[in-house]
Amino acid sequence: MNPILEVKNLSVVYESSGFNALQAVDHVSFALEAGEFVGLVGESGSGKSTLGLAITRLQKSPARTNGGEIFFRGKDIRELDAETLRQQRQGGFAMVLQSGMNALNPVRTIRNHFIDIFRAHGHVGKSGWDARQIDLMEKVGLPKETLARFPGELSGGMRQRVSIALALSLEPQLMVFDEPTTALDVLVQQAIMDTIKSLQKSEGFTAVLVSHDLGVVLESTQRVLVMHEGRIVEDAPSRDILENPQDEYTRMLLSHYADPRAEVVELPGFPDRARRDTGAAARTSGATARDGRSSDSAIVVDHVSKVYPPPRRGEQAVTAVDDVSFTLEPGQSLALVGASGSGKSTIAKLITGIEKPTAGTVTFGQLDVAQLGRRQIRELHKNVQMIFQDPYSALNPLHTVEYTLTRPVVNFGGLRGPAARKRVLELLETVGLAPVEQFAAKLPHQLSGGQRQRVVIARALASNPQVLIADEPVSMLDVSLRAGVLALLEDLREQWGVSMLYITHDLLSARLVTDNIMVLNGGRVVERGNTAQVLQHPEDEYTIRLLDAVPNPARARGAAV
Amino acid sequence: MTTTQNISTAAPGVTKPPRRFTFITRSTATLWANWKSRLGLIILACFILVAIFAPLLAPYGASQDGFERNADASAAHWFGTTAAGEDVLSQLIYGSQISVAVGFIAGLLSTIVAMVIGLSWGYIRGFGADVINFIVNLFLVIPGLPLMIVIAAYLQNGGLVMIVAVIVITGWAWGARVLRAQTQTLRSRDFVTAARFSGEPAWRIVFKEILPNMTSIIAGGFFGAATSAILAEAGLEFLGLGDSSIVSWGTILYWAQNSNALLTGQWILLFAPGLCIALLALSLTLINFGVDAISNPRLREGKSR
Amino acid sequence: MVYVLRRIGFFLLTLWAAVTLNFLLPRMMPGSPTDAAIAKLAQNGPVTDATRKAIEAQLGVPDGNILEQYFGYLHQVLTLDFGVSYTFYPQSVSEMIWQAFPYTIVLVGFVTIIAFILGTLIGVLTAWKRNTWLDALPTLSGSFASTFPYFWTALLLLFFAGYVLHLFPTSGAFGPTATPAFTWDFFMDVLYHAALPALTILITSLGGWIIGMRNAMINTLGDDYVTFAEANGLKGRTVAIRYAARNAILPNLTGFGLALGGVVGGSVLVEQVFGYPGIGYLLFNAVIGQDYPLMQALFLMITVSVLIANFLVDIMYGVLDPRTRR
Amino acid sequence: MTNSKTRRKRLSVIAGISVVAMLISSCSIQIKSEPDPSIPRDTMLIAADKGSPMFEKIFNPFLFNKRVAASYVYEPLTAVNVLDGTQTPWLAEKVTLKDARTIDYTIRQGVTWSDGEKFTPEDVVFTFNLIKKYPTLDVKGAWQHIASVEVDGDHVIVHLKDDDAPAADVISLTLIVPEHIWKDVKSPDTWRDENPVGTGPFTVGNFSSQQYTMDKNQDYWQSDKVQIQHLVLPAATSELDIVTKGFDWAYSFMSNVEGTWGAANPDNKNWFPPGGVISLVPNLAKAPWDNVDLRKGLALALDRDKIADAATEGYMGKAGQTGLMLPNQEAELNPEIPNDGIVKQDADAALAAFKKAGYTLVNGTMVDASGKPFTFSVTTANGYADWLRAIQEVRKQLAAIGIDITIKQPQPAGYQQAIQNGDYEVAMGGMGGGNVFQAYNSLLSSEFYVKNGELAPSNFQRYSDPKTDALLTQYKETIDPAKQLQISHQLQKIVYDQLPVIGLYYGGLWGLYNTSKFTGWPTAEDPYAPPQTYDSSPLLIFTKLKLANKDGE
Repeated sequence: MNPILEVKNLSVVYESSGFNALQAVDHVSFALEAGEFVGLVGESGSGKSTLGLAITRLQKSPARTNGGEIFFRGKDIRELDAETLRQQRQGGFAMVLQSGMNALNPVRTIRNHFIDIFRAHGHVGKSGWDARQIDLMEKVGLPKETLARFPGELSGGMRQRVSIALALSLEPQLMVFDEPTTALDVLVQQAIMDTIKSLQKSEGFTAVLVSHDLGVVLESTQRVLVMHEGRIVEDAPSRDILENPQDEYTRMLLSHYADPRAEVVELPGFPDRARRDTGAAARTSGATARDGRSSDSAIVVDHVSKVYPPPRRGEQAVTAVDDVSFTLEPGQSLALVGASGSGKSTIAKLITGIEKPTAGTVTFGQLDVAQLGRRQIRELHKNVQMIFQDPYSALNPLHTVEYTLTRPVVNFGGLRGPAARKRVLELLETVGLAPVEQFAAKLPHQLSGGQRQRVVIARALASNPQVLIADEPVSMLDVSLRAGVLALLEDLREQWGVSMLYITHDLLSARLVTDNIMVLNGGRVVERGNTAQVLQHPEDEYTIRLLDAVPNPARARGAAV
Repeated sequence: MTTTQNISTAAPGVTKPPRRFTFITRSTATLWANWKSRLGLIILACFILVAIFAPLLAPYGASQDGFERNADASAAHWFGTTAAGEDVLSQLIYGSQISVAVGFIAGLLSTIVAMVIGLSWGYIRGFGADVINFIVNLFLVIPGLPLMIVIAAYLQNGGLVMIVAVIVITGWAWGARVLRAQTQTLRSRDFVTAARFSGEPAWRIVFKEILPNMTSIIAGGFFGAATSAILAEAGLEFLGLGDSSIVSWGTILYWAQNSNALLTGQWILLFAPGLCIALLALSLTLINFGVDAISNPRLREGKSR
Repeated sequence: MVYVLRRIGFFLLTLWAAVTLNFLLPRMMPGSPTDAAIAKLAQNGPVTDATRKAIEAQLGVPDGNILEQYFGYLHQVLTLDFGVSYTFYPQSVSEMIWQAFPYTIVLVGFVTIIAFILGTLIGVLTAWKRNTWLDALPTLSGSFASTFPYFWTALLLLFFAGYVLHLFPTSGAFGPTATPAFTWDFFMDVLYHAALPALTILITSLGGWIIGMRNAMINTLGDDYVTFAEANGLKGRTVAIRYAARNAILPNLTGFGLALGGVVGGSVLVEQVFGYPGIGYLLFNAVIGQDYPLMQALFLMITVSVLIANFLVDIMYGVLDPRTRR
Repeated sequence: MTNSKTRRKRLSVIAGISVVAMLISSCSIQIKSEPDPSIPRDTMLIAADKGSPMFEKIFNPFLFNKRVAASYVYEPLTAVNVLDGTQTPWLAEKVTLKDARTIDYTIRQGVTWSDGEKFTPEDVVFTFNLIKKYPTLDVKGAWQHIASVEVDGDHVIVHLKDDDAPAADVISLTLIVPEHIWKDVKSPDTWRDENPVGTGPFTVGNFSSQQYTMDKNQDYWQSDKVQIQHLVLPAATSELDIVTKGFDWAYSFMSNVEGTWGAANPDNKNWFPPGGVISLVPNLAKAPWDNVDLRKGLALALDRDKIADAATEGYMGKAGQTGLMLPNQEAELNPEIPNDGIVKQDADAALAAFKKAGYTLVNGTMVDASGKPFTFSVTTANGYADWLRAIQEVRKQLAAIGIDITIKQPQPAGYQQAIQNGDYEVAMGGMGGGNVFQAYNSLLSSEFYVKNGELAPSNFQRYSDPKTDALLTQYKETIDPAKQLQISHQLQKIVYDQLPVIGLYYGGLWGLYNTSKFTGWPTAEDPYAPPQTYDSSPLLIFTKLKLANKDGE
């Protein structure tokens, strides 16, 4: 059988005036058979999306193909002129973009999107438009009323479904899904992937799934291409990858997956919580580390609600947090888990005084957080620090690490000059960024994501706080970096004896670093208890759904067996 | 380990400002790489050089009179003479000093005003923001030129200081609005929240955290403000609202119109200073194409789509 | 509801402040309207004390202290009766404005709309044909023309097209012997006379719209829905117009709305140079002649129309951008 | 590589453009006059009503905003030639001063209003009473002098409040309106008088907001003297219009008049007689300007030829210190005053005078007794180009003797306010005028004297001298021309010696006319009227102009 797509020695380079050229795809070769479902996996910067765009000829300046050939049905598509290329988009290759949310023209209805495609290719007679549209919408699981809507009126998941339906309307032989579920909520991600899987089966097109998540890919595809630094390091059937990975990189990726429901949950460098000495001893040693701190206070959240005014006139007010109560004891580690919109981040804002509750009170020791003046807010921030989700936006790109860390040291520690510098270097040492002098002088863009997050953690520790609020601290990091950061957090928490509120949608990480857990849904607490217990024996249906949504190669193994 | 994030959506290096020391050189390099801003830089450099070396370049003094009146172009007077018997070329050369100086000083001052107001407006919330909003709106709805004339008349006694003051008073509001919008965007970035958690006072957050991240937008605002300052200066001088006793392109136009250069057929007296004004303003506009490209990577010059 | 009330309150407050500023600004100028009138007469020879007194009496300014004047003015604003103009004494302010208004609307309004449409179309073209001469030429010449000083363009056009080549009339809104009437001939006469001032405004304002649209469209061309539309094999023209341009035009509407609001103020320098009897001409002479009543009325008119234009832009947004609807 | 090529191309284009621009610049464009052929030979195109394309029908002669042609419709009792102050009897056949407080006007017979009604002495009395009742209409201030007015047959007798002989010159200028029309006007102070009925040579023809015409009044009492049948007054009267559109008469300063107006048409002529003396006006109520020696030093330091040349492009000459306009007022000149009153530049004398005033030149800087550099500001009105040029020249000349002056240029209204309130050190201003008494009275009379900060209607320099006041009073009391001349000589001497203002150069009256259709214009040889298109001059000129011989028939 002839391959439907054959890529030979393809190279893609990014060239931008004033910057060094970057070889994003480096002599890549592979072939796809008709009807295959192939995964293309790699971490950020591996060149997977670039490759995806190149094989559908959608790459734009400053990306440029600088070598190799791409044969689609035996023809080198790099030779095609614009009009031929355009025409063969129908019945040829299609693409579903990474950010499906933004892939639709905000000022055209969904129906018009379909009509534009039908008009452009004329492959559906005008009389058949309606039927075809409804049919396609059904295929992606959307009601036909959706056709009359504008993209802005649809949720992210619905928009991604529409994108898929639009791509499908071209009747393509090859479909490339570029991270089709990133930026979507966990539960939605799973549903979309299910749709893609069943469509691929029913329609029979060849599919390429580009993703950073090996778990997701292994669950869906028959064959996996693993990319690393512009090259394909492993190309093997999914089962082989899972059971007998050849490349070290693939093995490393695989090692970072675990099932949060398991008895024992371990990651590289991260032994199971139950097996570690997390008892009283650690807390005592922690207490000694916090010299100068007389007594620690608990954060008490008492029947707190937060209602936001309606986003537009005539709409309902939004209840982000609905009558939530809990106490974060000193030294405790508590997970706050839920899908996006469950109110978990709002709770963080309420605790840190950024927002004020509509009802109820948040207290930290003697301080009523909602009533604080400017000085007391400072006092609060000295004791309650925050670790941010996105290490790329949490550091000012123009300040050196040293400047960033010096500020809290100066402001809260009252240190100046050499003393402040000494303290900064100590902090860097603490978060494992050595050699410290070198790191101190660096700017954020010279650091990797993991290193940045360590700087963020160091900054949070600079004021010697009692409480850390960690808002999805690893969700933006590549899988391989997560364990390291989590381990650091855990170590520090124990050494310094701080309590932590760990906010996440990722149950695996919650299992690794917290004692207790609260599951939030729609602003309400639906389940709470000891982390290991809740995850192993979930009672609430929502918790169960969250657990099911965790991508897990092991489950793929189960399915494959 | 590579440090690039997500190559597919952004060109490498886009979100990474270089070290502070090299910032200016890097920006200039980026500007130079863009043919439009390169052209603009060349024109601007010419004008600045002419302004600096005016005494060397000009064949006569700026207001040296006593030549034949209303003379046509000749070897002695390349562009002819004015009705008062001054050399037009020398006046053009000396006039560049005023336009360049007023453009830059007024542009700078109104940018600073726009910056201080725009940034505080974008950062603070509640009553204070309302008050600023109110003031800025007021300045935006009042018609510009009449306001200029009224202020020029109020500040009376001519002079460049007055012109600069008029331009600054009438020119800062738009910039403030743009900077406010940008401040609001940056304000929601995590590093700003983080700075608050680091115990930073508000002014430090605004000027040390937010401000440096808007450099290119502020630069763009500056070039825009300088452009309109140059045009406004010329306009005020032309209307006779400035100091007609100095020599600038605007006053050359004023005197040319006053002594009917068109009637004597010396349209060059109107044409040349106007062209100089337009070219100087154009150079700044062209540079701004490059500045825009720095703040918005999509506007970069690249290969054709 | 509280939100709406707050908005309205804010609007009224801005309006009041603008109105008050309009009152104060003219009075900040040194010299009184009488001084202005005398200065005008003094150019024809010495003005005697008696003449000064007569003029002062004829103008009847300024009566009462500043506070009384202010309340009188507020009353005028509320009743929309602005009294008698000083520079055009004894004509009333509303008479003058009604006289000038139609010509300004025809001239500036027309040109602003044409410039916006033309500039937007060219902007679309330049963005679509980016990095070709079809981009470079309009972009460069547009930005060059937009840096021409208004009055300079006007004077050169006036001189070359008017006095040297005799292509167009050199002043006025219609022929010296024509009488205003709703006839085709008169309308054509008005258009003929508006040609040069219109061209001036067009030349100097076109570039701004081109660049604005070009930048906005280059942005939308990089948006995902454009890439997706291309991935779906839509025709180039559909992508350019219905996808990229359609979205790019939205931010430019704000500028257009403000420009339309500014139409009411006329184009001061152009109308002045071409002796075009529009609002801009009135405004300039009112300011120079310290004509408080006329200035106040014109400033108020401009302020209100800019505020209203802003409001209309908001509504237009609602129609054109479904995201703001819901 | 391609980049550098395109750049080279671009540079060559730029270079090319600049070369072309240079070439073009050397060939200037000559503007030619192209008269509208549809204007007949007996119709005069006149640039008299300035500027505004929003003409409104306002012919009420007492409103300051009236159409200029209102003074072609309404006539005064006497017409004055402001060049020398000569009065020509007009609606009054004869003006006699019975004594210093009684004026006897003999009203002309056989004059009719343009609607056919007879013009009577009652109309005159009605007019005077009208402007008494509505003081806003009394623009010349007649009732500052008048006590009462009465009819005596065909005489109108005006009784003055006081011995005030020169008042006749003011009162005679009052424009007379018809009683039969104006008596029914409800509020004449705002009435526009859209269809004026007057005794003058013209009536209103077609009127639009951009141009109006005036038609000859066929029943005019000097109908035989008026050969012009129509006047056309367009709104577009910029200098470009004046030169290109074939105007027959215009009143406008014209830069390079021979090269523009003169070159546009061989029949284009100009006459720029002096119309006043442009002077430096020191604020005498402010030290140190109360020191006459300082003023003398200043006067001696200036080269008036250069100043006149710079200010008027050489059209006007230097002016004397007497305030008289020569040569037209030669007869008035005090022969004892040397050099026609012109102060010649004399650096040594200037320095001596400064020294006497307490100022010495040290190291090239003029310093006062305490060693502080002597500087002062000169206030002028923004936009008065010739004044500014003059001050710039003055600045240059004073810099040569170590005095640094600054120039203040408020808007005209601001300037007016500044000089009226005495809010200046030295200002630019005018002095003189056709009527000798009026000129000296407004310049010197302490009647107008007020302190700085208060509004002075006249005598802006705030001069006050009892001896001068006495002379002015004597002038008022006499009706003997010889006595008047003698007093005038003394007043000239005072101005010459005391220098209340420092005369610099003559301000011009900028007459432009074309002789192809009309001849008999006033000239330097026949200065029967100033060439101005407003006030009573046009009456004098309209009645003198003859139609030119058609094509030498």
